[in-house]
Amino acid sequence: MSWIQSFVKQAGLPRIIIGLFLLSLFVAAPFVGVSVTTSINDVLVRFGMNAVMVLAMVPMVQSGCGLNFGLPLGIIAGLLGATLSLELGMVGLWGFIVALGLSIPFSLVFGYFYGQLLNRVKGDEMVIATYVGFSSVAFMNILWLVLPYRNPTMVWGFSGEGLRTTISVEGYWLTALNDFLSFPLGTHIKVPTGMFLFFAFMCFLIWAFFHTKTGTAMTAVGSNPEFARASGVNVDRSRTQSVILSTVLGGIGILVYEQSFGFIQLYNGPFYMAFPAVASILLGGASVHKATLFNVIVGTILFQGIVTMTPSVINSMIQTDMSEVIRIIATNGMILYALTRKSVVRS
Amino acid sequence: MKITGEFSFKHMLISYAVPLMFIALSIFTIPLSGFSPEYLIQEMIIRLARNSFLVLALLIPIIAGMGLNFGMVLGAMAGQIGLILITDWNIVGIPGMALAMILSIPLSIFLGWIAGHILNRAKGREMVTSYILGFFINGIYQFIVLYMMGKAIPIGNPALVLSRGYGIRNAINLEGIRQSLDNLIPIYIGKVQIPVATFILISAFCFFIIWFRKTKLGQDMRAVGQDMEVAEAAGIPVNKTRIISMIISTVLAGFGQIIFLQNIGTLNTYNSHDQTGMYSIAALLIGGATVSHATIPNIFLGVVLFHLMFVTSPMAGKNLIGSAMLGEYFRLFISYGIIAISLVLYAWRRHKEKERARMDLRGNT
Amino acid sequence: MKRKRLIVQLLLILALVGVSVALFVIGKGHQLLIDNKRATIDGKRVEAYEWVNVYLDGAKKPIELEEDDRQMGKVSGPWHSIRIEILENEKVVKTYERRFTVGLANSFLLSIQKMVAEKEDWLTTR
Amino acid sequence: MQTPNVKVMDKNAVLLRCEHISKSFYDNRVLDDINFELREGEILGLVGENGAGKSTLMKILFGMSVIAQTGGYEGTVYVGDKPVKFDSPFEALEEGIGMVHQEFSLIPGFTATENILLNREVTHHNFLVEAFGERLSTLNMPEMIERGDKALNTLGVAISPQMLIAEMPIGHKQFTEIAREVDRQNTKIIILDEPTAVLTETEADVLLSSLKKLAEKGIGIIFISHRLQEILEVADRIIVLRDGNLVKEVDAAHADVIKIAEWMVGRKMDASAFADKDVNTNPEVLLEVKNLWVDMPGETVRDVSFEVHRGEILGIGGLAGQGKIGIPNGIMGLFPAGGTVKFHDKTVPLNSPRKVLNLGMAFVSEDRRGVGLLLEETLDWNISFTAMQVKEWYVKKYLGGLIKWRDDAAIKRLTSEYIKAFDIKCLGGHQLAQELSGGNQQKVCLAKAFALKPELLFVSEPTRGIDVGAKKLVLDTIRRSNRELGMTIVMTSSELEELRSVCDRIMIVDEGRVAGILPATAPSTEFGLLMLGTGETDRREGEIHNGKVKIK
Repeated sequence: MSWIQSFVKQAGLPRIIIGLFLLSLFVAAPFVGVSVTTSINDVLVRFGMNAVMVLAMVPMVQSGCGLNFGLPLGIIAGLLGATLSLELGMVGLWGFIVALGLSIPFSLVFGYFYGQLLNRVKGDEMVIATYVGFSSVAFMNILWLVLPYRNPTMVWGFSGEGLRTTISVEGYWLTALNDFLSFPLGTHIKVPTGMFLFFAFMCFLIWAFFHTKTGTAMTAVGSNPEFARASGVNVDRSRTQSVILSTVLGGIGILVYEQSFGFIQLYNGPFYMAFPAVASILLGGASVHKATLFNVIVGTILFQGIVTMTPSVINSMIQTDMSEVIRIIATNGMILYALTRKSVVRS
Repeated sequence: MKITGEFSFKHMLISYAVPLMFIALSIFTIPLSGFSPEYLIQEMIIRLARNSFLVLALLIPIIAGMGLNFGMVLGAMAGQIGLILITDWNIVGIPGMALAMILSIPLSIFLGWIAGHILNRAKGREMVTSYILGFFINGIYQFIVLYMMGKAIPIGNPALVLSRGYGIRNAINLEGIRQSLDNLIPIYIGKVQIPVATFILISAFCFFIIWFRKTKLGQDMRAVGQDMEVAEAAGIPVNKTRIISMIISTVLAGFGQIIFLQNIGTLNTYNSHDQTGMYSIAALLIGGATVSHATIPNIFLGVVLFHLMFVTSPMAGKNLIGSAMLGEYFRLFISYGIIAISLVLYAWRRHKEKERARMDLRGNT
Repeated sequence: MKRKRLIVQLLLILALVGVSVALFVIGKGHQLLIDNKRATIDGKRVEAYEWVNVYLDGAKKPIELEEDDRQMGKVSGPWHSIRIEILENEKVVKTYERRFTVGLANSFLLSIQKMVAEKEDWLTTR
Repeated sequence: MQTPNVKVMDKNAVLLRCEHISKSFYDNRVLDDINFELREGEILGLVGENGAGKSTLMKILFGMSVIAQTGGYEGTVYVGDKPVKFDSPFEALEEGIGMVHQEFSLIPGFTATENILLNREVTHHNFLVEAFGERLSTLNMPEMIERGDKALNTLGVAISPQMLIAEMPIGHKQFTEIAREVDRQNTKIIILDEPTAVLTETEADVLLSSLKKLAEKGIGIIFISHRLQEILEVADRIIVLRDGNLVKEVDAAHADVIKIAEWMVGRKMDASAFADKDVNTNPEVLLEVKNLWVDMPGETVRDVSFEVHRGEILGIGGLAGQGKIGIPNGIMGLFPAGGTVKFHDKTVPLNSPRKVLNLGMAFVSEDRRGVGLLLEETLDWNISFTAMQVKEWYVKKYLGGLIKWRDDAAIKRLTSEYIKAFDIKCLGGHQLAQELSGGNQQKVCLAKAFALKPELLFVSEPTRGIDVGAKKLVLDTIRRSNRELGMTIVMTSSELEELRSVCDRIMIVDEGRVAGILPATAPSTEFGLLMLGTGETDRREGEIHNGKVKIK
């Protein structure tokens, strides 16, 4: 019995319950006419699409800046990279890499200022991050309209000015990552190997970073800023580094998402993108001030599994599309749970 | 602590910086928009009547130290459920509105009670929690309205129900109560119509708040808002007081949403409440309020300044750059931006003040 | 003291429920479908009038009915008054006025012919 | 509206009686068989060193929850003739016991009146009360102001009842706090914990005279203060606590400052615990501190100058809150500080922990859990972290130093070395710091500092909150590293005897200033007098006075 207990303690009861629920959905799926293989394919693809954005939570949580509700800032950097790459007419994997390369300088700049801001509002990071994210999205709305993009696939046809709300990346770098080394598994599953490899590479980078002196300092800052300060660590700088890192990852994350999704969503697209990512990592067992790669992977699988499977099973059962409502309740319920959990918060 | 004349003038300037900024902005956009003064005055009066009550609902949680109640959408949803029901029953006019308000009360109390409990578990991060709570309850609201109504909850009026047989339609025509309160006592000054009855109701609730602040409960809330520990030590039931403040705020927000929608005349079942919280909070902040301090004048000043910007900026954008969308995005940016800036300034100022308080104790060198 | 408060609270809730019921009744909206159509009264045929103006609840603007016409009027609450003017050659030949109450149904059918004849079934739920 | 009955003082009416009060925190007996009485109209002075048990006694009398949480107490408290046992402060208030704490319990945005009557407001009834309860009654401000005014007048101070707390000088806040207890209808006993600590001399005088006024009205007062002169001036009787025992109860008329100080400090082992007391006589100055001020909340250092000699252990002693802890914290850059500090004749940059650490100094903080440890991380991390960050030890460099990889194997070796050397009871270096006992956590903190191989080590309250066995081991380690490794150590402690047993010289800090430096062999009464601020001091006159009477 004791191994069960230790397993429950290790994995956490909420995760086990949700995992079992997800499993039961897969079991139930064939009986209501939902194809299991297709569902697995969906979950795999969605996992790959979202995982990097969830990973973007880790540095800020680790350094004590809380959940990165300001993810839209990173996403904007990613969007700038994506649109610039299209403007330059780059195609294929190179197009994607150019988009990455172009997004990173923006992420660095945004992240730096965002970090400076958060250092001045310690303790209130989350609500401020939310609104910084929102206002930056709103500000970018103006810029998308006036920036001098010329590529006709991107700008409004009739005026020739201002970017469209959704821009297809087809013909540029649609599924550039997904198709890399991709192989079919049965008839309905196509494993997006490239995307997984890329995610694994990102995980490796983060893992490696937290094994360096700087990364160690960052964890210590999140764990106990006073200790870190007394040990000669520049707490503010360490926090800023974490914010920059999170922002860069957010930018990369949206690019991975877009190349698989097929569209660049501008304007109000990034508004609520932080919430599923936040919910995912919390579902994976992270708290407001501690997160691991394990949390990222488990959380993303569980969250994407739930939001993919629950609607399709329920829809087939009662012939109604409830996906949106389930997504809203699952996402925000999870965040709410984490925020109200009685945690040992140091004053 | 000495306050010199110069310091207090600077202090004044700082504390009114936001309203002054918006006055300056309006001076710039009003002529650009090309609207006639008459039109603007009429528009401001309509919007004052329409929005003030919602903003009013934000006051009490601020007094109780719970910050800006992003969870006021809870009340808005309760109000909308009341409106859906009276529309279904075909209760019209003032009685219909009053009935919708009464119907919203138990719902609001229940939601406010939940919100209070949840926020008591998240002390110190009330704002982000109430914000997420708003989203969460929105999910449940959608579940009820989109899936339960017409099935578990009988809806008789086929005009309300989606063609599939259950779930409420996207837009509900509130012609039964449309502007029934605004037009109850019609007065015109020149060509400007004044919704006297609405203003009477709003001022009644202003007096209610003024009175409320002078009650024992109001005093307790002020104490809790300033220092929970001291209040607890003095025997004030802190958690209960905070829950009550959330309940009152939610109920008032429900009323506010009903007043708002009777003026609009159409209920967007799934969107009307979405922006309620944000616009109300932005208006209050523009009126010079902060996370911890808000007064009744802040409300009216804020509503006028916010909506001046709101009304004029699309036209100003169009006349300036030739794109109405630009102005629209601009006002969205302003709404979010003002909240972000206010929150940042508040947090920052609090840090500075803590530092300054320590300064007095420093040794002399 | 506690008991007294409980009683007061109970009374208040009752009062609120009472008010709600009252609001429900006086705010209930009704459709009145007004007919100016041929009718059979006591076995006799009564023809439709050439033109009828109907004033509901003291309205200033009439609802106008041609021959064999049906129009809708909206009222709210239980107590109403109706005044009609029967016109021939654009001249009022007859006016008729009465008060009436309606139930809680959504829609009623009102026959002018039967009303003028003071028949029981001039107003029926639909 | 209450007015304490102005009647002929009945000296026999006992308000409060404590019989055989004993209290242990776990195995630590902090109060042992305390007996005393408080009579109507009497002012009882309560004195004792830190840790003598004063605050525990007051917590018992006021029903603080911490007492019940740690297993309650033995003996009986009587209010009048009635035995009482309070589960919460509210029950104590009910019985007429009021307490004025050291920290203000006031709402800054409220006026004096509103604070005095907090949760006891005078109200008007209105019809809504019938439905929604008392809390909807409206406040009767005029009457409240009248009552607040009256309470303040009882104290004999001129404070406007409508003044905001935030705008008051500290003294006024203290009076407001006392007025709150005075206003309470049934207050019979007021306990004041160091009420004059924050007051200026004149304010303290006013306070003392208002206490006398209150006593005249029949209220019993227990007055705790470190300022013996005040106690002598105001108290009728004085009781002295030492190490949890009531060592002396005496009429104020029969006491003087010297006697009280002797009673307080006692004649505890005058000989040093270390037999090999080979006092360090190296006159070489390693650290020179001049006019140091430190802004550390609760431990403000105002103006401190001293020298640390190479190879010595310098003790810093003094009562809690007088600033001794602020000194190492300030030098190490953890709190804003100013002044000149020279290490090896090099000026030490203040307010930058990194630079100070780089110079070869290290610090074991008194706030073990707050500053000293990463509670949620492993011992490996805790011990190696500072050395890794400051010295770049236990780091492998790749790509010409671009990548500084954490060398987990080296860290492991380091940790096991210290676990062995300090006998840290744990499952190994991978265990989390929060799972260790207090004593072992303290050893981890020491190991962390030692891992830096510092030339000068500051150790702050190394034995606070740890058991006797661990205490000895920690002190031995400090002593050994000093004598054997030649590490210069500055050790701060509230326990004088501990300092005397370990140190070469001891500096006593009082009110943020140096009261004096004596060799550890000096008699303990001399230290006692320095601590109480009654010894000969080199303090400059004319600066911030706080009302302490000096004996020349």
